[in-house]
This record gives sequence, C-alpha cells and structure tokens, in this order.
Amino acid sequence: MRPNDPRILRHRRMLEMRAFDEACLEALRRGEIHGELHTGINQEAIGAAMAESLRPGDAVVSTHRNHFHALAKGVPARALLAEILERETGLCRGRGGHMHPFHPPTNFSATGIVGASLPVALGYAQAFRLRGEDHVAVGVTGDGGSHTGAFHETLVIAGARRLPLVVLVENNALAISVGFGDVSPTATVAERAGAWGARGMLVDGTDVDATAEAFAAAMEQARGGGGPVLLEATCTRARGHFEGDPDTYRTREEKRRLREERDPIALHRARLLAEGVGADALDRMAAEVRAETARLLEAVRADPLPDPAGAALYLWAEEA
Amino acid sequence: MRPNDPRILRHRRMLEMRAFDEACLEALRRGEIHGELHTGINQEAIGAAMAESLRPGDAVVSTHRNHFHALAKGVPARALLAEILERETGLCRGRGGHMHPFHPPTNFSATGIVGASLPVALGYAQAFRLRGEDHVAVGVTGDGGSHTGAFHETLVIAGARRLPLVVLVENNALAISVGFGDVSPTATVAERAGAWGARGMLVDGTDVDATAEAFAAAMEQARGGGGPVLLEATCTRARGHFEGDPDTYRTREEKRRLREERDPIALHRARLLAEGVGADALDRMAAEVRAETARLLEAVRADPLPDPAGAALYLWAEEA
Amino acid sequence: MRDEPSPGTRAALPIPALIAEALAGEMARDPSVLLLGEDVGRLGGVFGASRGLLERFGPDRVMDMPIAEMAFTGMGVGLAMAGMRPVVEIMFADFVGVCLEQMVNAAAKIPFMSGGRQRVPVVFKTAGGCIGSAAQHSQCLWGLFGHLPGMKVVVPSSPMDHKGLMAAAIRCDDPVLFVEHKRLLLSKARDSLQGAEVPEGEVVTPIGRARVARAGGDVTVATLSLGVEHALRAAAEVAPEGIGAEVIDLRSVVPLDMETVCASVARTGRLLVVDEDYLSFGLSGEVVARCLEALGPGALRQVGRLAVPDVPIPAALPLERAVLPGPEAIAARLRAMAVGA
Amino acid sequence: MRDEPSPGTRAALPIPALIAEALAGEMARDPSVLLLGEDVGRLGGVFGASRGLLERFGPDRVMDMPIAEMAFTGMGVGLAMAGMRPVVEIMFADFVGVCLEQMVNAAAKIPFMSGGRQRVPVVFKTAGGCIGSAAQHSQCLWGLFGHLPGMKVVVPSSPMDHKGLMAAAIRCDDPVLFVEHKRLLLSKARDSLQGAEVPEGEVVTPIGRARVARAGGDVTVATLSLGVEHALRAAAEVAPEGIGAEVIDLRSVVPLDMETVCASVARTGRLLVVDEDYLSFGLSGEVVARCLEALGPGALRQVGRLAVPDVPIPAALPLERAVLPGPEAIAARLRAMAVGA
Ligand SMILES: Cc1ncc(C[n+]2csc(CCOP(=O)(O)OP(=O)(O)O)c2C)c(N)n1
Ligand SMILES: Cc1ncc(C[n+]2csc(CCOP(=O)(O)OP(=O)(O)O)c2C)c(N)n1
Ligand SMILES: [Mg+2]
Ligand SMILES: [Mg+2]
Repeated sequence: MRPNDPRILRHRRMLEMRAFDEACLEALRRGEIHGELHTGINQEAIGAAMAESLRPGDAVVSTHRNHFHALAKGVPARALLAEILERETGLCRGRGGHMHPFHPPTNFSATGIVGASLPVALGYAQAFRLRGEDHVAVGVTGDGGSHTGAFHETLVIAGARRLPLVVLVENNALAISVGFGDVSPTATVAERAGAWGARGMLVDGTDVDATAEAFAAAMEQARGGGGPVLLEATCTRARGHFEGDPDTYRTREEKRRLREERDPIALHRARLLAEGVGADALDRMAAEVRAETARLLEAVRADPLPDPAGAALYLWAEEA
Repeated sequence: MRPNDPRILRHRRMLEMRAFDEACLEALRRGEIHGELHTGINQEAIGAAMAESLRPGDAVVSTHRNHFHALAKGVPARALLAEILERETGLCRGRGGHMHPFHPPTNFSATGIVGASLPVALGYAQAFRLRGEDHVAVGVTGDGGSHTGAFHETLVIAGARRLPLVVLVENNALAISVGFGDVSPTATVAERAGAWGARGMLVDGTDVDATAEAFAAAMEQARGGGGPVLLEATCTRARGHFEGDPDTYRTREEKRRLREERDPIALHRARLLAEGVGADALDRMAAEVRAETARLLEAVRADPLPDPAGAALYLWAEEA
Repeated sequence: MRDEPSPGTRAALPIPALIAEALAGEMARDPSVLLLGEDVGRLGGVFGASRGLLERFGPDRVMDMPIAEMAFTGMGVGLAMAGMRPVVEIMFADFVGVCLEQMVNAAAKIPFMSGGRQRVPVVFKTAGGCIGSAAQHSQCLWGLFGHLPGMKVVVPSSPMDHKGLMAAAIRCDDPVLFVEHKRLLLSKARDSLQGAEVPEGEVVTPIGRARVARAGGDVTVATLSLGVEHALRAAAEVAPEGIGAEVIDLRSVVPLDMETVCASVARTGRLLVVDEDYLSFGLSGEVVARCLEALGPGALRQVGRLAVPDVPIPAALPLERAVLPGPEAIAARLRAMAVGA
Repeated sequence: MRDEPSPGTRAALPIPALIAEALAGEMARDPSVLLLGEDVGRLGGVFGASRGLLERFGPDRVMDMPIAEMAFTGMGVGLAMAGMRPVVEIMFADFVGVCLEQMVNAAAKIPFMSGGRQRVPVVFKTAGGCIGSAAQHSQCLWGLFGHLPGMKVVVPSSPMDHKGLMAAAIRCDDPVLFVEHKRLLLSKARDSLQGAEVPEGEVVTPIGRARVARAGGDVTVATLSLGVEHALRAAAEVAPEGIGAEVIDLRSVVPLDMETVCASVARTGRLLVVDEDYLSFGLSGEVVARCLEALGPGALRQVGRLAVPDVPIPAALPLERAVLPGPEAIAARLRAMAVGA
C-alpha cells in the first residue's frame, strides 16, 4: 500500500481528528476552555469517512459534537481550535465557542440544540436545488436527535421535494444517559426511512472503510437527484457525554470494552497491519500527527482573547 | 333491520352530527358566533364510527375541527353548542369557544394548534397505563397534522412504551389549500406506521360501516395492550377550511362531485335502502333529528352571554 | 402584480395587496428573494398577502409548505445562510411555539455567534392580533420577540408602511420579524385613518423610526399596529374636550425609537402606552422604563399603560371586548390623565 | 433519599440534593406526583436534582424520556388533565423553543380557556443561567414566561427556597415554571450567603412573597436567583463606604410581589433591578414601571437596571463576564446611585 493510498489517508485523518480532540482536552485541563466540551473520541471513523466525499460547495450542519465534521468539511483547524479556546482569532472571534462554529466559506455550521441542525441543512439543500448546483447538504444528528420533531419535519419536506439531503445519524446508542434501546420504537434509525420516502442505510461506523463507502454512496444518490438518504452509522462514545459528566450510567468495564474493542483507529490499524502495512510506518504517522497538533495548540494558546470592550458587537449587520 | 340495529344508530348519529354543524352555520349567519368556525360536514362517518367504540373512561383530544369528536365522546350537545355560541352556559363559560372545548367528565378536550392534540393524548395514555386502567387515549389529527414534529415525537414515545394510544388521522387530503399529495413524502399516512413500531390501518372514512369496524379494531388493540395504532380515515371536506374561506383552490365542479359522491350520509342511506330499509323510516329519522337540533339551537340562543365584568376570571385555581 | 387596478382605485386595495406589491417588487428586483409557508402559493395567503405571486414567480420561488413550521422556519435560516433572502410566513403569531427554536436560537443568534461572519437575512412574516378567534389565535407577541435579542421586530400600521416596511424588511441584512395585524389585513387602504394613498412603485420605509401620527400637546400616546387606529379615533373623540393627544406609531419594537417618544413626553409630561400584546413584561413596561431613564422622574407627570390584562383572549365577544384596549378605553384614559396633575 | 447524610453535614449538601428532597417528599406523600424528562432517571438529572428517585419510586414514576420535548411536555399536560401531578424537566431553559407550544398554548391557557373547569397542575422544571456555555445554553428567560399569562414563574435563590418552593410548586394547582440557576445547582448549601440550614423534613415556601435578604436604607436592589448572591456580595462591599443596600429576593416573577419592593423603594427612593435575563422587554422594565405606577414619579429619586445588554451570551470568558451583571457591576451601580440626587 502506498502512502497516498486512500486507506492510509483515512487512517491519517482519524489520527488527526483524535489528536485534535486530545488537544481540546489538554486545553480544558489547563483552564483554557471555560465552557462545556463534547469530544468525539471513538467516533473518528465517521468524520474521516465524510472527508472523502464532501466537496467544497457541499454544506454540513452539525451538532454539539461537531469538531470532526468541521475538519471533514475543510474548516481550517487553526481557526477552529482557536474558537474552541475562545480566542479572538477563532472562526467566530470567540463569540461562538465550541458548540457554535460557523465557517461560511465551506458552508459549515453547527448548533447546540439537538435536532436543530436538520432544518438548516434542509435550507441549504433547497438553495442548491433552486440554483441548480450539484451540491449536497449533510445534516448531522445523533441517535438522540432522531426522536426530535425537527427530524421528522425535515425528512417530510426533503422526501416530498426529493432534495439533495443526507441525514447522517451518528448512533452511539446514548443520548447523555438515555440508551437508544430504551426509548426508540425501532431497533435502528435507518429502518424508519420509508416513512419519508428516503433511502435508509445502516453502516458500522467504527469501520472507516465501510463508512467511507456508505457515505460516498449516500452522497452520490443525493447529488444525482435520487432524493434524501438517511444514513445511520453505529459507533460508541469513549468518554462522558461532556467533560465533567460523571458517566455513572455505564460501568467502568463497559467503557473499557468500548475503548478496546470499538476504537475505530485500533480496528483500522489492525486491518492495515494484517494487510501488510508496516507498524513503524503507522507509528511514524501517528507521531507526526501528534507533533503537528501540539504545534497547532501552542500557536493557538499564544493568540489573544477577545477584548471585553467588544462584548456587545456583531449583533447587527452594520457591525460586521 | 330493526330500528335499534347498530347500523341504523350509526346512520342516526351521522344525521345528528350534520344537523349539529348546520345549526352552527345558522348561528354564524345570524351573527351569534363572532369568531372562526370549522365545520366537519362530509366527515360525519368518522365521528359516528368513533362513538360506537369509545367508552366513558377513554380520552379524546381533538383539533380545530372537533364537534363530531366531542359528540362521539358523549360531551353534552347543549353545553357544546352553547360554548360554540359563546354563552355563559357553555362547556367553558364562553371562554374557550369553538376551537377550545373542554369537558373533564368525559376526558374530552381539543386544541386549535395543528398537531398539538397528540402529545396531550399521549399524556392520557400514560396516565391510564400508570393507574392500570383499561382506557384508551385517542389523539385526532388531520393529514396536515401528520407532518408536524409533535406527530413524530408522540409516536416515538407511544411506540417505545407500547401505550394505549390511537392516533386517528382524518385525511381529507387538504390542509387549508395545501394538497396532501403535494407535500407528503408517502402516498398514505398509515404506511408510515412502521417507523414507530405502530400498527398502521387505512380505511375509507366515508364508509361508516368500514370505519366503525376499523376504529373498533384499533381501540381493541390499544386497549388490549397491543401498543399504539395509527388509523388513517380518508374523507373529504365539503365546505371551505373555515367559514369565510374563499376556497379558490378547488373548482366548483370538484366540490360538487365531493358532495354528491363522497357524502357519507348519502352513501350510507343508499346502502341501507339497498338492504331493504324503508326510505320513509330514514326520512322520518332525518326529520326527527332536524327538529331536535332546531329545538336545541333555540334553547341555546336564549342563554345569556358572559358578563364582561368577569373577563379576567379563571386564570388561577383560586378563581375556579 | 398582473391585475393592477386602474389609477384612482388604489384606495380600494385591501391591505394584503399592498404587502403583495412589496413582495412582488422585491422578488422582481432580486432573484434571491423567495417566499415560503403554508398556503402562500395556490391560495395566495390566508389573507391574500401573496396573491398572484405563485403565478408570476413560479413554484420555485413561492413554496407551499406542509404544517412543519420547525423545518420550514429552519429552512429559511439555511436558505439565508446559503445566500438567499427568504420570507418565511408563519401564519399566525400564536404558532411560534412550534418553531421558536429556529427563530431564536438560530436566526437571531447566528450573526452574533459567528462574530458577524455569517449573515442570516430572513424575514419571518406573521399575523397577530384579535379578530374573534380566542386564546390560541389572537396574540400579538411582539413583546416576546423584543425580549429575545438579534431580530428586528417590525410592526406596520398605515397602508403605506405595510408596503414600505415589508420592502425594507426584505432588504435588511438582519433577521426581521414582520408582524401584521389581522384586523388591518381584513381592511382596505381607504379604511385607514392614516392615509390611503400608496404609490404603485417602490416604497421603502426605513426601519427604526417612529412616526407622529397626530400632534398634540397634553398626552403622548405611544402605540403601534391597530393601536394607532384606535388611538387616533380616541384622540379625535377627546379633541373637542380640549385634550390634545399626540399619537406616536412606534413602527418597530426593535429598534425602539425612544427619541421620538421622549421628545414628545418631554413636552407633554404624560405618557400612555397602548399595546394589544399582554401588559406585563413586555413593550409597555419597556417604553415606560426607558422614558423614565431618559428623562428622569422629574419630567414625568403621569404614566399609564393600556394592554391586555395578563389573561388569554377569551372567546365570547363581550369578554374579548373587555380585555382589548379599544378606542373607548383609550379615550377614557386620556380624559383621566388630562385632568390629573 | 436513601443515603441521608448524618446530621450536621447537611450544609455540605449540593443544592440539587435539596431539590431532590422536595421531589422525594412530595412523591412520598402524593402518589399522583411523577417526574419525567431527559436523564432524570438513570443519571438522576444532569445536576443530580433527581438522584435516587428512580431507585426509590421506580420507572413508572421517574421516567427517562427521549429528546422529544414537545411530546413529553404535552404528555405532562395530558397527565395533569388526567389527574396526575407531573413534574416535567426541560433540561435547560434555552430549549423551550422546541416545546413552548405545549407550555403556553396548552398548560398555561387551558385553565382559563375551560372557564376554570380543567385544572393543569404541572410543574415545568428547568435550569437557566450562565456557566460558560455560550448563546444557546445560558439564558434565564423568566421574563419571556412572565409575559405569557397563565403560568406561575418561580425562581429560587436560597438553599431553603430550592426545597421549599419546589414543594410548593408541586402542590400548586396551577401550572408552574420552576427556573433553577446552573451556577447555584453546581454549589453547595454552605456556599450560599443566605443561610445553609435546610430542615430534613417538609419545607413549603409560599409562592408569591418576596423576601428581604438584607436590609438597608439607601438603595433598593430587586433581584432573584443568582442575582441575590451577587447583590449581597456587592452590598457587603459597599457597606463600609456608608451605602446601605436593601436586597430583595423576588422569588417569583409571576406573581410579582411589588408590595415588598414598593415598601422598600418608598423608603429608599432608589431602585436598582438586577436581572441575569435580557434587559429589554422583560423583568427589569416591568418592576420599574410597576413601581412608578404604584408610587408615582415623585417618590422615585433614581432608577437603574442592570441586566444582559440585549445580546446573546458570548462564549469567551472575558466577553461573558462583560455582559453579566456580577457583583462588581452591581457595586459600581450602587456607588453611582448613592451619590446621585
Ligand atoms: C432540544 C434539546 N434537548 C436537549 C438538549 C441537551 N442535550 C445536549 S446533547 C444531548 C444528547 C444528544 O444525544 P445524541 O443526539 O445521541 O448525540 P450524542 O451526544 O450522543 O452525540 C442532550 C439531551 C439539547 N441540547 N437540545
Ligand atoms: C401549528 C399550526 N400551524 C398552522 C395552523 C393553521 N391551520 C389551522 S388548521 C390548518 C390546516 C389543518 O389541516 P389538517 O390537519 O389536514 O386538518 P383539516 O383542517 O383538514 O381538518 C392550518 C394550517 C395551526 N392552527 N397550527
Ligand atoms: Mg448519541
Ligand atoms: Mg386535512
């Protein structure tokens, strides 16, 4: 396998995403993030899979757990990290913070309200249709978000209008402490797709190769005018819902097992090794990524915080 | 067929319902209703069908088009009509009006907000389950209401909890001017039921016999612990969405056809005649019902309007 | 509009036709302007405010929506973020409880949350006010939206402003809530006490400037929407008694033009706020508080508020009348205030 | 609660444990009391305010819900109409945009719309206030709910009131919104400046009576929630300078106990309202306007409002601090007002 083989790139992307969230954790420990933080650790395969099929004009509207989707969309890591660290140099000048990154040049945005990503993605899809552009809008949500009214309403409209929308459900089987199996009327989210005339797809979201393929197929259908796709990627959440979550609703044992058995990076590494990729090449890559991310974090930490004198700025257009 | 044959009773109920709404129309013409009025004319078969299987402890939560559901639930016609005519003797002392009748003794209520009936019905269903009562909650909505977030969320919870809930969709294929076929991602509402682990049922809601049977089956399943049922009854709306609706979105011809071909009373009358029921017996029944309703309207018209001095009363419990 | 009435008959135009003119004008000049909502297309709006637009601009730009306000309100947000200028109709203001999330946490906050880098030029068009439809179909709620920062809240009263403020709302780069009054929507231009003449061509009324609808020296009446008509009626009624009421049409709740109000109160010393929204925690308290802050307690001789007395709107006509601030109630207050110190 | 702390250690209890005590007490005495919401069961609430309740009362009375606030808020309405007394947790006040419909058009209006014949004894329990989570997770919004009639709006500040007002809310036959402050939920009883001692047994605080948290003769500070702690801190800071601030804990927005406020302002002549909700069209304007109406302009020497200046809460710490009415800002205002006329 050559170093620029797409599967090596996938692996690298996952490493970058994990390193990114580990940098966030470090910043949090140092008190450089004073608000909430939701990491995506163990969910890297989905972000990496998205990165391959997203094009510049496509839109992604993400959730409270949005870092990997932003990176996948091509949002500059520097400005993203700076925003998470509440810096003036951040995507949003420190106004948005980790749950609310916006990057108009790549059509990337997010929301901290569960389910609220989907109607906004619907708007992008409708705009693309109106302008005759072959872009796709991706609305990301969790399993928890699949129970919201916004989920239904969005799919009703997208289904009837056959809009280029991919609803990507990261099903980590938990909404904070509430188990998907305890509150869902169906065993999967994907099987509900028929209710909206959408194509339903289910993929193991810890398998980056399978997820990349599934996401590519979903995007292709939506891009080609085949109507909306509901793509469910199953995965697990390695850490608490947010940093500080006591996470008492799972046993230590259970969490250990998730980290050991369903870590998409470890799984992919094992697969690559089995296919003959050298361990030291992968180790070198990991070290490289870690070093790059460390440099990124250092750079961002040197950036200024916003000036409190401007706290009320940017509400209206004339202030922008 | 004997006069107390259930199918004769069905017929009579439909006549009563139509006469009731015609009384409302008369009151409106005389200026005795100053607000909006939505009649159910041509949708009587559904109300009559409900009346047969609803028990006193069951709950019905209805919509802006609620008169027939109230009558089906056993709400006193006198107090209902008085409420519609904004009288102090009304169900709600003239505070609620035609869109907001409440009758706690029969567990009947309604809302003017589309889709909002369903979460409330869910609450009744959960209360029945908690108290171990074998009552069923019926949440009524229109085809328009089937697109709301509340519809999805209600069915998610009812489906997962297997609650005794019947979601009854009166599909008259119109939400004001918006055609069901133009905005629904599916050809029917019933076919979506699987998304919530509910049983989906579709019935011709202009056929009172078929609808009575379907509604009875739905209630039986819910009452027996079989989980929620999504029952769709197709029908047509003979008049404008509300009185005063210019109804320009349909041709005269189309409306004439609906009134002639899909009037559930005419259809049922033809069936009864074909089965040997005498025309004069049916005519006598119709005349009787008309006379009774005329007396009812006269009685209500003599009732007092509320005293404006009490306009701000009844907000808090201590005023009740 | 394809069926322009002949000149001279424009005063017979229903108010919704003036809104439709503004919509048509803006759609014609800017291809990114769209309209979406329930019954805006085939029906032309439940009050006719978009009549003729579907025929003229086609179903891509005039979109009939299912009853899925959360999704289509958010769709408006996404369209705006993607560079369009959507006008989203939420039929009645009372229905915002099903879609407030997208209006408030998305549209109104995104410009700020993005540090000014993401614009959301969406107009939410809705009808408020009482025409006999009881508690769930009669509210104004502009006070509620005033409380939540990030959205301009525009409330037309005169025929001219129905056209001019709608055009301005569409051109505004900020999210705008445009609250019509159903009673005005059911009226014609010539029914207005504020002048029936509205040009056929472009009219753009700047957002944020109140208008003195009637001059007077004794009591300042700050109001908006149908309240302006009621206040003008009351002012005319008490004028022969020697009471000069100055009636100010606020025109927008956000921004709130306190300069115009305070300039008047500085002269009259008496402020009456007339508001068809609920009394407490809303517009009337804010106008009073800002006036007090701006002028100081010494400048105020009397202050009054006339609004819906913190109950839902009852169904029955005599009850409804009792809770609404109509011309009689305003006239009574004017008389009481004029004799006071 | 199964794990009662030994006597003497009650001051170490986290505030949420006091709420949980009230919930447990009411659930034990009245089998119709239920709790439902996201994460209220297995997790015991994201702040721990229902810890132990699932184990004690079982899954029929403590129900974990999916993220479907519209349905489960309405479920609370239906349960209440069916004779139960549900407590519905809406995790953060900011999320009401997805379920306002059921709170406002159903719960708050049904008692009135039914002519007093249908009671809806539901408690909506939610957390407001700022702890660093930016625009969509920091709002208080009690002003918004005050504006919409039909719901009592209760806002505890002291450890005692977290327990006593929750018990009262559950016993109330009207719909009640109970707004906690996240910062207080993250604190312990002993962190409070208002007394840490809360009895283990029943405590019921009557709804609607404000409390003078500190007496003083120069400036009246009307506030609530975390604002009371901030105001007490500021009052203590300026006391050595000879400034006597009287701090009033409003305790509820609806009803609003203006008697207590006005009695104080009648003495001090100076009113400062401190509110962590948005400044405009909300609580602060209402308190000022009612005070003015009750006492007349002549009784007021100075009036001030300190609240979030009509922008969403920014993410970065220095910006967040700049928009929040903290102790320093309050002290500065107190100083400025005390020297003024
Ligand atoms: C409408 C709404 N309700 C509740 C919350 C609080 N909340 C934030 S994240 C979350 C769980 C989300 O679960 P899921 O959608 O599965 O995403 P995950 O956290 O698992 O990635 C909840 C309940 C919210 N932000 N918005
Ligand atoms: C949430 C909400 N949106 C819009 C409306 C305005 N409205 C009242 S009835 C109606 C159409 C309802 O259609 P459907 O559910 O099919 O019932 P039908 O009138 O056909 O009986 C609409 C849009 C409303 N009352 N509530
Ligand atoms: Mg999840
Ligand atoms: Mg319909």
